[in-house]
Amino acid sequence: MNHKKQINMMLNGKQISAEIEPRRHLVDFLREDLGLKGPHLGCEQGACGACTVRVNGQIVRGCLYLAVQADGATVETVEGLTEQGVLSDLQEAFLRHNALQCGFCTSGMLLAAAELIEHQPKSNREQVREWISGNYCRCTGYHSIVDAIMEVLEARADGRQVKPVTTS
Amino acid sequence: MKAAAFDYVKAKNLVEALALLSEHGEDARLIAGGQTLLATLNLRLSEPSILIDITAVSELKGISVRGNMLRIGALVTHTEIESSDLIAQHAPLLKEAAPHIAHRAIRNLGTWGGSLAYGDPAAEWPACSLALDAIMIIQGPNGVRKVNAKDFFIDLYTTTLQADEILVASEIPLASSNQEHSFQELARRHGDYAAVGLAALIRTDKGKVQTCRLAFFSVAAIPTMASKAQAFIEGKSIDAALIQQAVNLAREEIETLADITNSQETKTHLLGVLLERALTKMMP
Amino acid sequence: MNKPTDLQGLVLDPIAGDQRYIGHSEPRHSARRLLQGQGTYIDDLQFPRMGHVVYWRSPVAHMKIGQIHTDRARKMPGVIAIVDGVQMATICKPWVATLGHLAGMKSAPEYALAVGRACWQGEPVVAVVAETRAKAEDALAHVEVEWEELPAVVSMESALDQSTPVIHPELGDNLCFTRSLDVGKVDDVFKSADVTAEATFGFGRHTGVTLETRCQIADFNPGEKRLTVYHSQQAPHMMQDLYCRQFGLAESDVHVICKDVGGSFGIKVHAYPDDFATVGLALLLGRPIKFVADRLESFVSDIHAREHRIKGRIAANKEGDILAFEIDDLTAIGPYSMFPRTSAIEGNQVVNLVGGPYKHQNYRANLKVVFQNKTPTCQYRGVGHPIACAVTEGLVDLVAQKLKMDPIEIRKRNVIPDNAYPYTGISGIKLEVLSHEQCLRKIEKMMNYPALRKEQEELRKKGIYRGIGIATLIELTNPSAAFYGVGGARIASQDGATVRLDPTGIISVMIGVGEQGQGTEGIFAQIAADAVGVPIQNVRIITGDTDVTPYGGGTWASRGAGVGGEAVLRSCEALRDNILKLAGAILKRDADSVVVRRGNIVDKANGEQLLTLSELGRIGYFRPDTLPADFSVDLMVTRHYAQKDYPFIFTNGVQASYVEVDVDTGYVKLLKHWAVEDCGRVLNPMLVDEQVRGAIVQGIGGALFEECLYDESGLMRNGNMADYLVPMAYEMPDIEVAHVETPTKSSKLGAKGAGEAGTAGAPGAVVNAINDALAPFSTHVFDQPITSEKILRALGKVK
Amino acid sequence: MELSGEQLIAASVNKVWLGLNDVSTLHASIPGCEEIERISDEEVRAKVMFKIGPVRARFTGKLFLSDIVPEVSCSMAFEGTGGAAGFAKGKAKVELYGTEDGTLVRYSTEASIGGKLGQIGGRLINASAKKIADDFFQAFAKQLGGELIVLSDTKLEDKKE
Repeated sequence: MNHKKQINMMLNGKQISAEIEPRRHLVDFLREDLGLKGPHLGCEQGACGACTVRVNGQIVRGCLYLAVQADGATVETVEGLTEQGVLSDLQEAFLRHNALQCGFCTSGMLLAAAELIEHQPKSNREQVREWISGNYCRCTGYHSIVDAIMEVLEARADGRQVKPVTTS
Repeated sequence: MKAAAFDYVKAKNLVEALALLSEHGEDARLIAGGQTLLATLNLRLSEPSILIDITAVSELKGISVRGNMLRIGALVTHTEIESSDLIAQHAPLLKEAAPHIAHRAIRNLGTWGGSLAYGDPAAEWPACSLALDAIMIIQGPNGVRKVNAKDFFIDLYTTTLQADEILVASEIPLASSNQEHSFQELARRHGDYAAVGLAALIRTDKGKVQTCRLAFFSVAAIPTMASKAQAFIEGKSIDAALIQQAVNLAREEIETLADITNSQETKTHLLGVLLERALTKMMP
Repeated sequence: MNKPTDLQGLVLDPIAGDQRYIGHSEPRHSARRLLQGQGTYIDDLQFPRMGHVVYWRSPVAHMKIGQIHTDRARKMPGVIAIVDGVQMATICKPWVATLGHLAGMKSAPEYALAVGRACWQGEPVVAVVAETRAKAEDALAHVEVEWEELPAVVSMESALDQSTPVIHPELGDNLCFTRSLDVGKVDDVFKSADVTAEATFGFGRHTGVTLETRCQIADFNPGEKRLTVYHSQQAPHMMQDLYCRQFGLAESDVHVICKDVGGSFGIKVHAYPDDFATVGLALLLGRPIKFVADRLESFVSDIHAREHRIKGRIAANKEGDILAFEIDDLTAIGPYSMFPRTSAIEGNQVVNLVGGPYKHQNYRANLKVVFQNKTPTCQYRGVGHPIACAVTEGLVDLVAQKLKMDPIEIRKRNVIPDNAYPYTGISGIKLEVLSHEQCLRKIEKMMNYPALRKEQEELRKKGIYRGIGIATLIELTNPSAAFYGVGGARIASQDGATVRLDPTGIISVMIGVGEQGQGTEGIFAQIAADAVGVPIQNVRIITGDTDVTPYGGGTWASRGAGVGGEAVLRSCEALRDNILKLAGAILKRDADSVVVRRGNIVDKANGEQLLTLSELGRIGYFRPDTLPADFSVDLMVTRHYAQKDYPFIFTNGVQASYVEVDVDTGYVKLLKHWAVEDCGRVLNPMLVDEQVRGAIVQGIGGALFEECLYDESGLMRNGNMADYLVPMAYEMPDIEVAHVETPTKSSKLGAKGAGEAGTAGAPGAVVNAINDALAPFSTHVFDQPITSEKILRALGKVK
Repeated sequence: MELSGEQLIAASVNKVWLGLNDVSTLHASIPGCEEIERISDEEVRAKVMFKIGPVRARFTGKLFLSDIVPEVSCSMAFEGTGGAAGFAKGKAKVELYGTEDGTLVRYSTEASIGGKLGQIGGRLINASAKKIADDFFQAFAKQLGGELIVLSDTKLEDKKE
């Protein structure tokens, strides 16, 4: 049964078009068809958050969103957002605080954290914990992730840039 | 886990959506937020032949005030409810409940209408719609009909919504100044389906309770009102003794169902605790 | 809170001439690629002609396999092959997982794909290979297996009853392994003791839930007859050896590569039936085959762990001296012992470790390990430690309560004193050097214990019930061959490092211990940079490739830093010596008169810079003609290290948990958690801290949230990511970590390992805290995971 | 999972018994029943579309009747497979009692849901089973021209080993 559909989307700043099966969810499309391996699949039932990507400026579960639904949408992944703006601050802070271990959850965690920083810039540790609860991390104890996000929140509150990590 | 193959069509407006629904009948499934449907499809627990995407149907969108009613379109997302000033002003119960629904990424897509139409007994919106006396606006091939929330949920995952109908919106009486609410939820992890939950609302007049709505969720096959407890409270002023009697009534009248980690008895106990807390909070 | 760990208290003498990295919180620079979504996990790899396999798994706990109908499935688009157990058995030998030193242990032959019958829900039966995962799943829906359900052994309590069917009749009964230990005069002591206490401790079956599921790509090249397996695994050489043996291949023809691993925790250190099946398919089809378990498969096919029921008792005198422990441990492991480490180790560890921190002289333990028709269990992070610790510390608190003694006081009084080492524990374990007393003093300060007790007291008057739980622990690390080797398992306890000076002065380190996120790449770079004398950015670490790295054991039993790190240190020191010899030859001066500092050869006496390593590399590699005729340039050296002084090295620590119990709902709020950890030399405090925290959260998972729930017919009821509760950020507390450093003398590095102690201590601390909170109601809960319902039952609020 | 309950149907014992043994009545009563045929006095086969919430699974099932005491009681064993979705199996005892208002049908069922449905559906399987039983008796009563007289609540308990 072939129901392939033509879709166009703005992906990480570039207009792309493709023909895909409606059953292909967004992350399979990104990973298998476009080779963007940043978003990961941890459960495909919307529980773990490893597949988090940004659609039309909002984080979504990439496994619970069809690629056909993204027709005409703006889609951003860690690859596109990396080393600029909020994400680069978060990346430096995550590295400084060792807020990742195996890294499988990291791209999703970063995108979730970025949305928090944009929507709740005054969050405290508890609010940070609440916000990132949609993203499982099985390696860290979450503590260092909260530390890293707090560093970015506080730096931004003081209008500071998070300073890049260098070797000692 | 990959979904079985299906076709996909995006409806431009309500008329088209209804037409598509009639055309494809049982083989079709509507997709709005898709946060329940797509998980089910990925798991191959459902294999529809076509999905009808209604996210472009403008008639289902938006939050607005019409006369003395607050209108919430079926496509309004949990995030929109969480951040809407109109909701905060006219249905503060919903603003308080929204953060309990799953997690941000899911709230960004999941919809008011989707949650009501599924009628998951553990979900927040069905219970809230009961507590708020919401009216469901339903459109089918033969036009529009309105159903009160209390008549909308009829059995496990079953509402009065017919296969060829679409839930368009809900209308909720604007919050009044003599109104108090309380939202209580117990979940083992934040964002999980509730172990037990309660959406409560009272309107008082001169210290006496005029109307009382106690809508429990995740206690039975459908969101359940403690009607005996409500009737008992109405016309009285809330005090410790009344609370205790109301708790006993609610525990008696609600036939709880066990879930995977909570026995019937535990649920019965917990619903009483939540009721006690809600009434204490709303006590003038 | 949000600043990197301070380094206070880390005061060991340097081990390198110009030590700048070891002992410091150097960030893991190699993690940048992960932060940018540029890691290389198995599912990220795509190869030409790659087939995707999905498995038809037994839907029931125990079944006889009837006819398998695949005609319709074979006709589905994109299907490449469908293989059953009989066909697979023609190329892959079955295995029996036992260890020689576990006397009397038995298990039955297990096949890559079930033959004749399947013994647990989730056992792979039929393999379906197609061009894409989706097409393979499409075809899977059309595979029809006729099956006849067989009676299932579900409850471990009745597994040994006469009336219970025997899962493997050839074994005679459902007993896999049993062990008894009886030291001192246990019965007399319990008869005469001033106080005794006893309890039954339950431990829920749980599992690892690595965020990246188990996965591999097996590729057999018919041209060169060579098998390459890309595997998300902890022990590449072990898998190479197993593939050779089960498929009759030459070691030289099997290449195992483990790149980025998305979490392992012990889940990925075992050899699973579907590992062999996937390799078998590659051999049969002569093309790359990718297997990526989906989450539902993971829950029923990844190993589970910790299904134990322990009756324990403790005796003490009225002064508060602990006199004796006694335990009776019953544990169930599924229908087969897991290959190749076996499933008897966990229970065996419990016997070894109960009472471990204390100096009592009487101990009796009985262990029964039984078979049942559930997913096999095996070594998962902490292996027996969280069980032994929760039992020991629960009993200590019970007796302290009876004696009205403070939990910290009774521990101070009974732990093996810091000056008593070396010491042989009552179960026979050899303890080189531990620091219980120091750790207890430190945590008391850290948590401001007296103030906390005061706060608890005052809140109780207001009807707020908070509890403080303490758990001392020991953890075995850096195992010698005594763990597996002596039992006949071909699992290396040694590891080797090959280190090379490249012409431009870069140091390349090749080592068998892989990176699973714990930061081995980072600490190995720190060690190499300090030991050779170069900036850390000039060090490159290469791991997880059996064609490239020295033969080694890999990542398990908290051995990466202690064993792998020592190998890196020794090889780097040897390379440094060769570098100095070459420098001497180039500079025509005595090699002892120069040293390597930050990438340069400098004069030992005055620090004058004499030669850069890149210049040395240029001459060494391209102008040996300028060197003395008999001079041999050796800029690549290998050194191996095996810990031989003790069966294991032991670490110790103490954890404390502060909780609030809502006595109306039974819900528990974790307010704060503290850990003082002595893992010997701390190579990187920041990495150790988060290792400890992550391990603590996994321990808390088992204590409060995680459990594989089964129905009476042996079917898992919550085998999905929504209903199996992995700890999430909101419920987890902030966790403060501090260190005491007592290096092991068995290595120059002195690192003991830190991967599992967090998991070992957390459940004991949390359960004790909950019971401390419930103390005013004189009730206890010892059945993990502790749910609100269990607490309400203990409080008599529900039956 | 155990499910037991009683239903009072406003129809004679004889009518109820015949209904329970008449495949066309069953066809019309079993929720989502698409096909049903009687293979022998003891065996019935059916195709049923299991529909609950977002889940849709087509089960092919067999029903074996035993200990048949006409107009009094019978035992049944059933097993159905829903392909990739999973399977359901169990046994039930049905007893009929004549009362002045009609026939009291008492049933006790032991069932287990396996495969994916069991792995995922845990949260609501009890409620689903109850719904199916209720729907059946509602429809069944209608088929017999009587209605269902609401009675003592259906008891559900979850036996965890």
